[in-house]
Amino acid sequence: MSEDGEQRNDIPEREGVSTGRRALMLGAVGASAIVSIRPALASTAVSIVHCQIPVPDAARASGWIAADGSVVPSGTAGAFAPPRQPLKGEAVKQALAGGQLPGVEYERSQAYMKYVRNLHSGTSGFTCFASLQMPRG
Amino acid sequence: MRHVFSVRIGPVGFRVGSDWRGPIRQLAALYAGYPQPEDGVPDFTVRLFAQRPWRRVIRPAVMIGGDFMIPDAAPLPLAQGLLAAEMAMNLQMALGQRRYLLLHASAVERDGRVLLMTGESGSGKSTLAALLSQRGWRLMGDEFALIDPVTGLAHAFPRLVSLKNAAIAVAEAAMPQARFGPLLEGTPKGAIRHLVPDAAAVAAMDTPGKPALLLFPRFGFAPDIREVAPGEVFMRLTQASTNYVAMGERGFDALTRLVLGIPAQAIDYPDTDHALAQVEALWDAL
Amino acid sequence: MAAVYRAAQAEALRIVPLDTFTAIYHRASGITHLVGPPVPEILAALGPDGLTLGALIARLGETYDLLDADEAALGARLDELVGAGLVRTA
Amino acid sequence: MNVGANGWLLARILRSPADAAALDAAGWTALIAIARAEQMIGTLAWRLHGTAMPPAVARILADARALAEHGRTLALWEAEAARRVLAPLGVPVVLLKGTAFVAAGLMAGQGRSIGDLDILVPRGSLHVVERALLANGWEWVKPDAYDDAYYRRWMHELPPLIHRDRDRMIDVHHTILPLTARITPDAEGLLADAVPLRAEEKGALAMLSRTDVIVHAAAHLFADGDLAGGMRNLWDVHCLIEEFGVEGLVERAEHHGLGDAVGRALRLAAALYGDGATLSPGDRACLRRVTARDGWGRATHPWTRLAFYVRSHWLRMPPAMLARHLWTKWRKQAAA
Repeated sequence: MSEDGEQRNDIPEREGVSTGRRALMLGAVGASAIVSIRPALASTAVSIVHCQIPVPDAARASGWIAADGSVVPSGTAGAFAPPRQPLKGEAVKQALAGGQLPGVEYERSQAYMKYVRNLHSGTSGFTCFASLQMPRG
Repeated sequence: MRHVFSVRIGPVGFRVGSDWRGPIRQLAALYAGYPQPEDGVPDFTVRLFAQRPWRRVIRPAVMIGGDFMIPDAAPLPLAQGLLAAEMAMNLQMALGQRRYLLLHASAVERDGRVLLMTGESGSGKSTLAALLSQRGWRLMGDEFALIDPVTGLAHAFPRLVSLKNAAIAVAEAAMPQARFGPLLEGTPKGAIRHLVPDAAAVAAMDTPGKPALLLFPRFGFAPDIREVAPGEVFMRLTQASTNYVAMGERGFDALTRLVLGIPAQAIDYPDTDHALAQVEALWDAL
Repeated sequence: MAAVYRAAQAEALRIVPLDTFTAIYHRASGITHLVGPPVPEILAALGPDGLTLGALIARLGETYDLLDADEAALGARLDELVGAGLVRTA
Repeated sequence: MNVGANGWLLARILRSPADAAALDAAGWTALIAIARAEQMIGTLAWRLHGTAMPPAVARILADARALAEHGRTLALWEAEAARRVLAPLGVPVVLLKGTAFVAAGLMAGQGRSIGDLDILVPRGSLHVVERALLANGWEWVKPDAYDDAYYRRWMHELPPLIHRDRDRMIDVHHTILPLTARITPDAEGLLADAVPLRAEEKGALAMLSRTDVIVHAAAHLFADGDLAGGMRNLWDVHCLIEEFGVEGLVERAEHHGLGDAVGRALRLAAALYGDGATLSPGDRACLRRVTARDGWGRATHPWTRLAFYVRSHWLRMPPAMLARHLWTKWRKQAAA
């Protein structure tokens, strides 16, 4: 232990807290102390070109969209036929902000939006979706 | 490709090929005073093409391609071909630029020192940069600021300034003598009109400047100015950079140096007059 | 046997304090982490030799006044660090 | 220079970097566009490092080297992240393709772009590997019943997984060709002959033996793929042969039932990057497909590409299954 430290040990305990030793909180179990930076590429790149989200993606082309957003065989009861055109990025952005997709009824809009929210990286439309929900700047 | 246009904007050379003559003619007119890519070799290739051969003529729609592409890009009608070209060039920068740390920010310079303004679309950073260029500042760019990781200097990238919706009339009124591109109505972001940077901006585009102040403008709020702490600035700039992660340790160096080197303020403003006064006051107080 | 935690080699990390936050560039992964206290303190205390959770609390207590010397809380921080790749268990 | 602006231009410069001195501005521009389209700009940049070129080109290639270096860091870290999760299982883990090349410091890895992490594990360990990955931040990319069942029953790998924080995919293979292909390589032999990368380390990763790694590159190119990315894969083959030679290669290829694929890979690699070879009409068709690029980086020869696409499906599946596969896909489309 350094000379400095020994001196400090001579100071009465109560005052020692206030004279130099820094206080440190370990934090709550559920809290988080690390943010790992992810590429913002998607957000800015897609704000530059207008993007669209095919529903469903080409790999599952022409499946239907169930109320929970999953892709199910066409004709499944209670599921919705996919939109004829890919969803426009701007329309999805408004729906994400609490609105509804234009030109479709409420339940259908909800199902499509659940599909969009479930998109994973590597699925077509994901880059577009990622860009819409990430605040920038 | 059938029609070709080449240009250098700041340190970056582009080659644009197109299936149609229209967008190329517009680019050539608007970028008339700009130089050619250095050594005749562009940094990036851009392609404007028809998805199917017949879409060249029947309901022509412009697909965007080039060295770097994203899978979800939507085509634009041929009438918006100029916009498609601008987007495609920006996309090459966003995805392919590796020499400079790219900040999604506008930049203006005075006395060799640079003011950076970053914010979401609609924050007014383009409009403010354009208006400041009328008041003794040099326009360096309205979309991307290029930070050199070796020197820490900001390089100019004075592409056409993209004015949207209400900002179009503001800029037209403030700069009656400026040159503008065609008014593009009904784009996915509303009306867009491009402003040609003035001759001074183009003449000085190879001169970098030292970053001096960073602002986060926000339009449509009661006037307010508050300091932004370095930790928050760092986080926000990583999200305002398309290539921060890809730049690796050079990006980390460039960004920490910038964040610790210059003050940062968030400014809220109800109209551009307020904003200009806030900017001048903060600048004078440096 | 209690798990031993080891920090990444010091030369593999670039650590730049910003304010209460610290930016860390991890050369091995190419990933930047923005961290708050007590993460930089934990990394400095661990070192590459490795400590058990109990030994780490004791070491931190030598330098700092731990206001909540709670093993569960420290365990949660270490789990986060392991997930980020900045600390490994052995 | 007597080469049009297509894949042959890139091949010629990689084979003989000194030839780049003869390029004019248009030639350099085409070369860079083609190299980017083939995802070989980093390879080109390292190959031309130190030779004379215009300053604008030197800057572009310096950027490409920096990018490749960063890509190398990410690829190695992804392998290390998987190792940390899989080492406690005691399962042998063999790195495949680009990650293996950079981990072993091979010439084929220099400047190479690397996408997913590909690993080979024993078929009997697939389940524990899958469970460990899912418990440590990896998630399924596509939650789709048909494709999932298809993968599990017929493919040589798990359906792709992606790490939720790092956005990187991992492909877990248990052999190097789909189970549906008419050729069945000796997967146990691949694992048995694998070479540890850092032998001193407990739970170290391994790579395929020097012959198996070439056999895999060839299998990947012809038996599995439609020759997409062929210029890069053949550059891999060329570099691996330069470094490892061909001793025992033919015997090993025959052992796996991949003698034809390896023979063709060697001829094509020699034609593109080496001293040339005697080519069959089939070889020429492959080369036409592989070099189909123009000076704008665009894909050319669409019919040749389509023919190879159909062929790739044909090779992967017995005819009856191909019909069933296409029928299922078709029904999904028709129903809409």
